[in-house]
Parts: sequence; structure tokens; C-alpha cells
Amino acid sequence: MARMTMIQAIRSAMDNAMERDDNVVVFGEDVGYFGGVFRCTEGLQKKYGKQRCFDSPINESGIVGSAIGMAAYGLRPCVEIQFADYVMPAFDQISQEASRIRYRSAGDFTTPMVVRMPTGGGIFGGQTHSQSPEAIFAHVSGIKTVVPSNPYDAKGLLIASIEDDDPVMFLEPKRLYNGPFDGHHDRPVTPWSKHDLGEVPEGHYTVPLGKAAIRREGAEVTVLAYGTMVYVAEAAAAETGIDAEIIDLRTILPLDLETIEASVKKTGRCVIVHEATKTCGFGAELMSVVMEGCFYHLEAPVIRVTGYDTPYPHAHEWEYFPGPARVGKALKKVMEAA
Amino acid sequence: MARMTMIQAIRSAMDNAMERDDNVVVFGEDVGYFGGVFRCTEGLQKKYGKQRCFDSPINESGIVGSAIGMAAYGLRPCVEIQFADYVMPAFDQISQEASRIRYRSAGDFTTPMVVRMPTGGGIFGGQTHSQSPEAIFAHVSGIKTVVPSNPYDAKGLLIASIEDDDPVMFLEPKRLYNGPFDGHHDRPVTPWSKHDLGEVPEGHYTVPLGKAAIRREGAEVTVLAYGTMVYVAEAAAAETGIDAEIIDLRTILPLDLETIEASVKKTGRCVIVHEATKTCGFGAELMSVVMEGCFYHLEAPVIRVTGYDTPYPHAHEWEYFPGPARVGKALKKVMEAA
Amino acid sequence: MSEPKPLSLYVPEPEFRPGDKPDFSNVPIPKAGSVRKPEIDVEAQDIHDLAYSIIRVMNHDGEAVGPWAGLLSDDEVKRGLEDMLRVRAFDSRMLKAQRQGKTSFYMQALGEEAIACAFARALRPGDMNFPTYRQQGLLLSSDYPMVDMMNQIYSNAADPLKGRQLPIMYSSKQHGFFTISGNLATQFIQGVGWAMASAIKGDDKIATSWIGDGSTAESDFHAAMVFASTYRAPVVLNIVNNQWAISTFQGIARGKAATFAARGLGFGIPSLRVDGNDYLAVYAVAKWATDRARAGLGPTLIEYVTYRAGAHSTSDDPSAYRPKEEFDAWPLGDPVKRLKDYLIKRGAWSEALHVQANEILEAEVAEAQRQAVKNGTLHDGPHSSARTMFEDVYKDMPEHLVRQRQEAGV
Amino acid sequence: MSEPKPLSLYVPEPEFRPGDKPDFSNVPIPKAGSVRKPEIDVEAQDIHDLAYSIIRVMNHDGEAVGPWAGLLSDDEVKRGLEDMLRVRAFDSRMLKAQRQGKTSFYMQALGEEAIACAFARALRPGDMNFPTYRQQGLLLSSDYPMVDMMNQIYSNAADPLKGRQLPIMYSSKQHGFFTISGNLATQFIQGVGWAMASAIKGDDKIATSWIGDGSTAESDFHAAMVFASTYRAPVVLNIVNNQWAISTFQGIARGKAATFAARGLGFGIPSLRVDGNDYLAVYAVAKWATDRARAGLGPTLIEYVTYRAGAHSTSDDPSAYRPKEEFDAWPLGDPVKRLKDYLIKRGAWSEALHVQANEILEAEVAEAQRQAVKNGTLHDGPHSSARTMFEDVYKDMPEHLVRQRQEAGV
Ligand SMILES: Cc1ncc(C[n+]2csc(CCOP(=O)(O)OP(=O)(O)O)c2C)c(N)n1
Ligand SMILES: Cc1ncc(C[n+]2csc(CCOP(=O)(O)OP(=O)(O)O)c2C)c(N)n1
Ligand SMILES: [Mg+2]
Ligand SMILES: [Mg+2]
Repeated sequence: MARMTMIQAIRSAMDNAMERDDNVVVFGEDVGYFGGVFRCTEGLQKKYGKQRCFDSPINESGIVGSAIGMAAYGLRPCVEIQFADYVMPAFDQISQEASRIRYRSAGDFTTPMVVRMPTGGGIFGGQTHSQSPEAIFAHVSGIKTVVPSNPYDAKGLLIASIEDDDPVMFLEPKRLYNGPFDGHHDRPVTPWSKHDLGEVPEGHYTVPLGKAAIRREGAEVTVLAYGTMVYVAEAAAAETGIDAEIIDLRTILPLDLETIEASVKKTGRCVIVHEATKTCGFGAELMSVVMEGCFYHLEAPVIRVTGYDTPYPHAHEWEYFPGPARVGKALKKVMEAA
Repeated sequence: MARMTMIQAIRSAMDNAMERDDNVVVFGEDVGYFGGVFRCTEGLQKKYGKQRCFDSPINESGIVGSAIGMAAYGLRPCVEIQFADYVMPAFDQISQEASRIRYRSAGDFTTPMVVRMPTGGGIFGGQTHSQSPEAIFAHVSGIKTVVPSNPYDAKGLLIASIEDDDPVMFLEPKRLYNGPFDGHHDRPVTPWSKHDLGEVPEGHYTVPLGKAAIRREGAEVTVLAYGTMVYVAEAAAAETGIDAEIIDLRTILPLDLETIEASVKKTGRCVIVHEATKTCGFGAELMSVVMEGCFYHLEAPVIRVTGYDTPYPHAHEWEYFPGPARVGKALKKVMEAA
Repeated sequence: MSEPKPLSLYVPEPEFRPGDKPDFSNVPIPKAGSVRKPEIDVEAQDIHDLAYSIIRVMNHDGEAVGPWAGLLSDDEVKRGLEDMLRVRAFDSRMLKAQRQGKTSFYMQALGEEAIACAFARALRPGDMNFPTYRQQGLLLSSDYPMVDMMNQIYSNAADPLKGRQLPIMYSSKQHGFFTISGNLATQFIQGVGWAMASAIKGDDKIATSWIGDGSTAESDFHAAMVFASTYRAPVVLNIVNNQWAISTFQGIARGKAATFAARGLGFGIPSLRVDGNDYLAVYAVAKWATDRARAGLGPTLIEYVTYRAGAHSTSDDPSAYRPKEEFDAWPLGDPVKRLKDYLIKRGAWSEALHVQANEILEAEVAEAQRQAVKNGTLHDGPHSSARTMFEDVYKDMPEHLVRQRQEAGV
Repeated sequence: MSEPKPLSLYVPEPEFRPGDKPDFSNVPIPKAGSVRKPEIDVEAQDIHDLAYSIIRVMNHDGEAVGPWAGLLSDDEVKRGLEDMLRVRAFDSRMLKAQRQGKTSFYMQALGEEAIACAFARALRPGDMNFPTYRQQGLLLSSDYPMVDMMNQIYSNAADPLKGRQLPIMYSSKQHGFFTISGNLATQFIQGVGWAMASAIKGDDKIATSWIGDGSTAESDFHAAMVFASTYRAPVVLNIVNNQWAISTFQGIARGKAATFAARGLGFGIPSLRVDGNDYLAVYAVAKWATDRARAGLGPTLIEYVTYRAGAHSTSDDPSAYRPKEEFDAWPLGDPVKRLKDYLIKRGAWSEALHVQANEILEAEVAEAQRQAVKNGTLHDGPHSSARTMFEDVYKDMPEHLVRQRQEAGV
């Protein structure tokens, strides 16, 4: 088994998928000759030719819109949006088209496709290289949304997404590309080569969509997180000494309701963590799932720790980022509650 | 005081605002000579000239994008998107631009503007003339979102929105244009002329943004609703005989947290109703607000009654629409809970 | 430097409003047969003139003239005339059905039937259209069952789309008809993507994208132009300029400047402008452009000059914004009448045959309607089961939808 | 019908990749002075040729020739040269500052300084630019304090934007510089809206919108063209074609066909193509287009042909995708050197004066940097108070944000 960074794992997923199925094509801004600004598609054009991996014009609606046409033809496009912040021009094609082709044609046309995009902050990217749009995707019926947190999952989930027959939004937490990040920005970063989840098979495998992973078993409180926040939650649990059960959702939609409900029923307490802005973020849906499924088991109000309802600021990145101190505070608060 | 339909009230608001302030301009698809497909801008071009009320090309991003430039200049554009379903091509200009001009320029540039759009179903409009996108607006920091439920509020809120110094998304429940609608589609519609809230002053007045209205005081359960669902909730309360306190949020964001919290603390029970799809809908945020602010007062899990997580179907409109039967069932269920 | 002077906003206005007497004598209409026909491997830069003229084949005397003439036999033309008559009969009956409350909504193609009907004849099985809501002619010129179109319009139990879509938003993969969207222009770039896919696979199928004059203002029009030109996709990009977009005239989409066809030239895409009410001319350009695409020569942009003779939809009343007499004054006439005159002139048709053909088609439509009504109508049902509402959102129904379906009790 | 034959996808490729020896001798470069100068009230259709040529003023011998020459005095040209040198000195120091860790990010304008610097001189107070991230020349040619630009780049306590924006995303209403967006192309239509507002109010101010070659592919480019042409907005639409969009060459945005300027013709917008490395030519077309806008004649589209000599940004390394020697081989040369040669040829400048001017400007930049550093740098601070993070989201802070601010303890 090889050690891979998340970038290598993502590349390996596309490589595997392209090798197994001629219908998989990869395109997007700078992804062809150059291999993508984060290098995720490096080498694919050389290996599979310009007809299967190519540069696109800078038009996100065009990228997704043309992918819809290709998918309707029978291909399985896996396209890259350079930053999740730049997916908005494509939101019409995603929310009104890709998501509904199967429904409105009663299954006559389908659009299997993956839209990959680096998401989240932590790299001083300012307000337009840091956003986390998963909540607006979650509100759209007909698409799936995935957020991996480590190289092993990234590869397995991406292959599963490419093989899935529905459109998938695939959000890659860019702060995790090179190593797990727990929010302690002033400490050196551990590379993936030193982390178990950096062990990635070279060959084909999948991690199923819709299944969460329990990253840390615990008895006192359930933490619902995904992407970068999984490591922040781990750090907060370690630092507070609270016996938290940390659930890495992996798939935002469809959500693994059973794992969530079982855990919260067990612990009776819950903290939800995400980096996106708070109001109507995905944490609100998680709150609702807990309210609807676990109310009688709750011993304290559920707490959300999230990005503030402001644009992502440049200089105040670390004040904005929901780091281990804020999560730790929430853990303590939820434990103190009667 | 005149009796007005909601269409007339909205028109009257724009008329008043244009009369008082030369900087108010109105444009959008078919709004000029013709006066809009729902006739909301009828007569404004004649009265104020083509420079202040005009037809636009069919490009929603262009409508909002040009309005941003106009607002930065010093105008107060009030633009129409023909159906809320068609606002998605403008979502980039709304979520990445209008919402952040003040923040990113540290107040040097501001973009006071209103984006009006008919929203919701109930008119057999199928999947692209029925959607309710308020939740995705609520997730965007820097914009306000308003949903009036009657002619009096519609006029007062629209004038307040035009005079507001921040961008406002103004969602008009099209099923209410001509009269209150309680979901009993098989009964004759009461026109606004027979309803108290159809009494609308001819002159200038405002209904403040961010303040909810209690439409029905009650002791047993709080119903959080807005737009069309206010009447559905009223019907459900009447039909079940449950003493519900019905809160018409009026402004989705900023939300009237105090009114909500006070009511739920009083009743100890809560039902949330909206027409939009369930997952990550605005009901999820309301759930969270109740969880965060009223947990210790809750005697039963809060229930959401919403549109299903499917596109809005044409033939099955009334199965999809969250009507009084579904809301009544939720009221009973929340009352039965221990 | 010149002295500052006050600016003012220019807002384009159509020449005629209700009450005015329309007079289009200043609209330049080139003589039939006067526009040249280049080879299909021509470069865009060498045919700029074709984007500013109008390709026409039938002259006032009902003769087919010039380099674009002579492609269709009399039998083929008769079939074309029947196709148009079928669309007209279908539209008129469905309009009535909507007024009778059998459905919620309808959109007719009155006055622009030649475009879809003639284009359909240049396509091959396996090609894919990405249409708007006014290309029913594509289906009605194929062997798609008319009764299924009606079932869709009535959202009834036999509706192939299970009552999910607004009436007239058909879909049929088998018949090369991509599922229609209510959101304008999105299909224009999707068609380009489909064509790219055919090229990627080394297949020989081509795509067509369709858009209205008003909708060319939408941004996805641009996306389609950029992608089509960059990758030389085997697609025909069709702009149906019927002069109106609901209540706004075409000047609102293009500021009274240039032509819609001219938009293609800035992308190096060969661009043609054609008389959309001239069945023979439409067929000729469709053939030229599809031949180009099939030969691997890339995209063509075509502007069809026509006129929306009816209301925008059953929700619209055009008398509020344009003179009732405009269609009569319209210089390109009625496509049905023009083709009929041509055939009569050739001795291949007669008034009597025309009446007879019309009767047969009306009977055909009436019979289809009888069948369709048996399957139900919008307000009276029956419909597909309410359970279908939850299906096809995803391939497999996820847990949250299962729960919602159970809650709905279906 | 022809036999079906397999299609294939065309994917444009630049002529040269790393390792190749760039040779642009086949790029047609018209002689300086050879392109005609029309009256400003010309119709787009009468100047199609200008969208396919290149307006140039300075010839190889350093002389200004032809109808677009003769607008600027020697003193004005000297000021222009200084403006460009200032941009270059500023860029080089800020690049270094980024490498030293004083900030996170920087973008230079190396090789394309003439465009913003010359255009700035055609504007009047009150006009508004809607720039991209490569028009620092607009600010550096105005009296905007250089130290404030650095404060912004350092996100320090004196940053006028309170540390909220990525470095170089300046904003200054007073200096006619609209807040830069990280999202490409959005500003292009916003500028049109601003210009429409001036026209609506009967004012005399004009707007300019700026966009890169790659970004013309974005859909908001189309929105801007449609609105500008429909309402004849007093706006100048500027396309800076520096051949590259990060790693993709301009062919990916236009499929090797036509020119970017030609995009305007389909909208009836007069469109010019100009040597972007020729300060005198840029000024001349800027003057022509701004005069048009001020006179109420509507929009102009201008394509500046130039070359991005540096990396895309400090996050980019162009040696991975293009030959290092491309800029040297680029046929339009270096804008600074060309203007310097022109002035020397006129006897208004010398090598010694040039060295001296450079020294003065470098000292000016160094002094500004000393001032800026006093206010802090990105990683060492000080910054604006964390409280400012919650301000200006709305005019008045709503309750939910108050609660969040309190929770943050600031
Ligand atoms: C994105 C979007 N915006 C607005 C509409 C509303 N709308 C439906 S049809 C139409 C006019 C289209 O005119 P045109 O493109 O000329 O086509 P025609 O109806 O003339 O065939 C408008 C504005 C829509 N369906 N989608
Ligand atoms: C909507 C959007 N998509 C993608 C990007 C990422 N991006 C930033 S600059 C750039 C290239 C722009 O090239 P061009 O327009 O030619 O401008 P230049 O950098 O050459 O000045 C890209 C793709 C972005 N900022 N915004
Ligand atoms: Mg039209
Ligand atoms: Mg560029």
C-alpha cells in the first residue's frame, strides 16, 4: 500500500476511473496540460490524451452545462471547479438542470457526473478562496454532496462518486490536501505520510456514499463534523479530555441518519461543527435531524460551532476559523448543561 | 383607506417610492411597457418615464449585476426577476457581489437594492414556476430576505426594503397575489377586498424589516410560518381546534429572534411550516434557533411540515403542497407528545 | 477636452404599439435566390455577408430560385406541408383543450412551423435536439405518438413523464428530443456538451441547440458559443428570431444593432440568416449546417427570421403590447400558405387536396385526443400514483426520501 | 447524404510549450500608423476592419506615426513613462515583500503597464473604473497614496479595507476604483450598470470595465455586452489580452478564431484592437472611446494586445506550461523600453535621466514601504480589531451577528 497525500489520492481515483471506463472524461480550468492549480489532474492528459482530459474556457456554467450534455450522451464527466467559491455561476445548471434531468424525463435521460471543487479556508485565501457551499447543495433535491477528510476516503469516495448514477458535488477541503489540520495554525503540519489514513491502495476500491465513519468512539457527547473539522474536533476532545464520539459524515447528502441517531441516543449530547457560515448552514439540518430523531434522549441543547455570518476575512483568518478552542468551549458547555 | 390586492399594494409601494426619491428605478423582464407578467409594475413607465422604469434583456445576472453598478452609483434599483425559479443565474452576483460590496470596501461602496420575485407554488406552475429559494438567500451573509403575507405588509415591507441601505431579496408568494390562500384548493378563494389586511393606505408607510407579526395568539403551540403558509396554519388551527400561536416571520433574515423565543418559551411546543424542500430549508434554521434558545422549555420535539425533497411536480401539486391536513396532523402530533 | 454634457439612457422601442398601423416596408428583405451558397468548409470570415442578409428560396410567384433551391422532391415537400399542417391542427386543438380546462397551460408555434418541421428532415436517427418549448414540430414530424404528447399535456395516467412536468415540456431520448427545461437557455450549452461527447467517442452523431431571440441575452448563450467555437463541436446552434419575447421586442435583446446571426462571427463560427417562413430555405440551411457538423467542420449558427403569430402562451394577451395587425403586415408571410402556393404552382397540389389534407390531419388529431382523454386530464385525473412523486429524484431512493414518502402515506 | 464518418474533439494548443523555441514571426503585426482613425460617431458596421487589425503609433525607429499619433506633449509622455516605472518598481518590491512573508499573495502587471497607465490619463474625476487585479496602474497614475496600497497588501492596522480583502483587491470610490472582486468578470456588467446610472441621472460621468482574455469566456461578459448595446451605456469595455489565463493560452477562450475585439461587432458595438505595449496608441484609443462615451454615443469595446511577462500570481510558476523565452520573443516588445526609446529619439529623455527617474521612484516606493511596515504586516500584525470582522456586513449589525460577536468575545 502506498502513502499518498490527498492530492495524490484524488489523482489516483481519476486515474483508476479513467483506466476502467473510457466514458470517464476530466476537464476544467487549467486541468489539462498543466494538471490543475492544485495539481490534482497532473499527468492525466499525458496518459489518456487530450480527448479525455482537457483545459476548459473560464466559464463554470459552461463547464457544468456541457458536462450535463456529455452525461446525457453516456459519458461520466468528472469536472473541476477551481475553487468552490467559483461554483456560483454554475449554480443554475446544478440546481435547476443536473439535479432534475432524471426526474423531469422520468428516467429517460440521466446525468451521472462529478463536480469537484476545493473548499474551505485556512490558507489565507480571503473571501473568494475559502468558502464552503455545501449547505446550498444540500438544499437541492437530486444531487449528492460529499466531503472527504483524508486520502483513503477521498479516493474511495471519488471513485464511488464517478461510478454513481446521480450528479455528485465533491468538495475537497483544501487545507487537508497535504496533511490533517487541527486548527493549530501555529504548529507544524503533520504530513499525510505520517498518518494512517494516508495509506491508500493503488488500485480500485470504493467508499460507499451515504455512510458516515466514527473517527473516535466516545460516551459523553457526539460531535458531528466533516472535512477539516474532524481534526479540529479530535484536537478539542484531546485537549478538553471529554470523551467525545466524533462522527465524520463524509457524505452530506444522503446523510447517514442511522449512525447519527444511534450515537446521539447513546451520548445524549451533541456538538455540530462546520466552517461555513452559521445561518442555514448544514449544521441547521443536523440540528433538525437530532431534534426529530433524538429529542427524548437529549440532556442538553445541541450547540453549533461554525464560521461566523460574515464573509471570510483575510487578516482575521484564525479568529474566523472555528478552531479547537471554540470547539473545546462548546464541548465543555454541552457537558456542563444539566 | 383603499382595499388593494397584493399586486396593487406592491405597485403602490413602488409608485410611492419612485415619487419620493428620484433615485428609485425599476426594471426587469417585461416590466416596462407591459407592466410585468403579474402586472406589478403596470403604469409606472407611463408615470415616471422610460429612464426610470424599463424592460430589460432576459439575463438575470445582468439585471442584478447592472443593479449593483447602479446602486454603487447612488441609485436605489428595485428589480424584478420574473419567477424566483429564475434567480439562480443571478446567484453569483447576489451571493458573491451584492452581499459583500459594503464589507469588502469597508463601507466605501454600498449597494442598496431590492430584488423582487414571485415565489412558491399553488398555481400549477410545475417545477420551474413554483420554487421557494429563501433558504439559500438566508445562508448568504450580507443580504436580507423578506416574505410578505398580505397586501398591507407587502407595501410597507417593500417601501422599507427600497429605503434600506442593504440589498434585500423580496419574495412575493404568488398564490397570495389575489387573496389569502389556506391550501383548500377546492374551495372558492376569498379576495383581498374581503380581508382586513387588504386595507392599505394610499400614501407612504413602512413595516420594519426584522419584526415578525403574531397573527393569532395562542397558548398551546407556536407555529412559525411565512407567506402562504400563514393561512394554511390558520386553517389548520381552526380545523383542529388547537390553540396555536401563529407567527408570521415576515422577514426571514434578519430574523425576529425575540418574538420566536418568547412564544416558544410560552407554549413549549413548536411546528415549523414552509413550502420549500425540507433538507436545509429555512425550517432547519428555525429548528436550530428554537433548540438554541428554548430547549429547556420544550415539551415535545419540534416538527417541520414542508415541501418534500423532490422537484415541485405538476399533476401532484396538492399532494406536494403542505396543506392544512398535513399541518393539522403535525399540530396534533406535537400536542400528543409527552 | 470637450465640455461635459448631460447623458441620457437610450431605451429601445418597437416601431409599433397597439393602435399603430404596422408598416414593415423599411425592413430590408433580399430577393429570393439572391444570397450565395458557399461550400461547407468555408471559413466564417469569408461569409460575413451571410450573417447580415436573409437566405430565401421561394419568390413571390411561388417558385424556388437560386443556389439554395432544388434539394427536395415534390413528395418530400408535400410531406413537409403536411407536417406543418399537423402542427397547426395540433396546436389549435390543444389551445382549445387548455381553455376547456383539460390542462393548465399551452404554447403554440403559430407562424413559425416551417422551422422545426423542415429542420427535422435534415436530421438522422441518433442525432439529438436540445429544444425550447416551441419546437413541437420536431416531434410532430417524427413518428413520436401524438397521443403521448397529449398525455403529457394532460399530465394524465399515461403521461410518459408521470405528470411531473409542465405541459409541452416533452422528453424522448429515442426520438432525439432532450427533456425541455423551463429555465431559458440552459439547453443551449448542454447541446454543445452532447455534441462534444459524440466527438470524444469518435461517433458520428450531431446535436442541435435551440433558443429564442429574447433568450440569446441569457448568459448560457455565451457559454455555448465559447465552448462550441473552442472545441469545434458538431452542433447546429439555432436562434428562432420570432421578433418577440413575451412583451419585449427583439431590440431589447440586441439594442437594434447588428443581427443575432452576427453574434457568431466574433467566435469564428460560420453564421447564416434565413427566412424562417420559407420551408425550402430552412431545409437548405439545415442541410448545409448538419453536413458541416457531420463532416467534422464544427458548429454553425443560424438565425431564423420569423414572427410569433400567436400569444406567447395561454397566459399571455399580446394585444396589450403590439398591434393585432402585425402578423398580417409581416413581410415574410405565412409559412403554410407559402409552401402551399409553391406546390400548387408546380402542379403538385391543389386547393381541394389542401382541404382534404387538413381534414385528415384534424381527424388524426381528434382521434389522438379521444385516446388521450381516456387516460385522464389534469384536473379530473387519473394521474400517475402519488408515489411516483418520490421516484427518479435519485436512482435509488435515499433514506430521507423513504421517510418522507412514508409520512405522505403513499 | 454522405456516409457517416467518425468525429473527433478539437482541443486548441498553444504553438509553444516548455522546451520549444518561440517564434512569433507568423503573428501579423500591422505597421505603426497604418490603421485609419474614424470619427467617434462612426457606426460599428463601418469599422469592422479595426476589430481585426492592431492600432499602433510608435514604429521601430521610436517615432509616433499615423492618424492616432500626436495627442500628448513630451511632458505628458514623460509623466506616462514615470507612471509605468512606478508600477514596475512597486510590483517588484511587493513581489519581494510577499516572498519575505510580509503578505500572503501578490499579482504584478509586468509587461502590460502601458494599458492602465495610459488609460488613466483619458479619465476625469468622477469617472469610475471597474478593474480586475492587474490595473494597479490606474491607482498608481493617480494621487492615491501608495502607502495605502501597501497597507492593504499587508492587511495591517492601517489597511483601508480593514484586513478583509485578499492583497491587491483595492477599493477607492474617491479615486474612481471600484472594489475588486476575486470572482472573475462580475465587474464587467457592474460597470455597465454604473454607466447606465449616470445616463439615467443625466450626469456626465462615464465608466470603464476591465477584463482579461481568459475571463471573456465568463458569462457576465455576455451580460455586459447585451446591456451595454441595448441601452447604449456610456462605458468603455476593456479586454486585456495578455495571451495567458494562468496556464491556458488565449485559444482556450476563443478557439483560435477571430479576435476578442470582434465579439463586439455582433452587438453593434464599435470595437478596436490596439497594441497594448504602445503607450501612445493606448492613450489614443482610450481618448477616442471615452470621448464617444461622453458624447452620448455609447459603448466601445477595446482589445489590448499585450503579453503577461510575469507569473500569473505569486502562487504560479509559468515555466511549467510555456517557454521562458516567450516574452523576449514577443513581437510587441516591452512597453517601458518602447516609450523610453520614443522620448530619447525626440531628445526629451536620456539614459541618464532614465536611471535617475528609476532611482527616485524606487526611493519613493521604499519610503512608502517603510511607512507601511510601521503599520504592521500580515503575519506579525497589528491588524484592525477583530471586532471589525463583524462590521459592515450590514449597515446596522443585526441581532444574530451581535450574538456571534459577543460569543467571539470581541
Ligand atoms: C431563466 C428564465 N428567465 C425568464 C423566464 C421567463 N420567460 C419564459 S419565456 C420568456 C420569453 C422568451 O422569449 P424568446 O427567447 O424570444 O422565445 P419565444 O417565446 O419567442 O419563442 C421569458 C422571459 C424563464 N423561463 N427562464
Ligand atoms: C469565477 C472565477 N473562476 C475562476 C477563477 C480563478 N482564476 C483566477 S485568475 C484566472 C485566470 C484569468 O485570466 P485572464 O482573464 O486572462 O486574466 P489575467 O490573469 O491574464 O490578467 C482564473 C481562472 C476566478 N477567480 N473566478
Ligand atoms: Mg422570441
Ligand atoms: Mg490573460
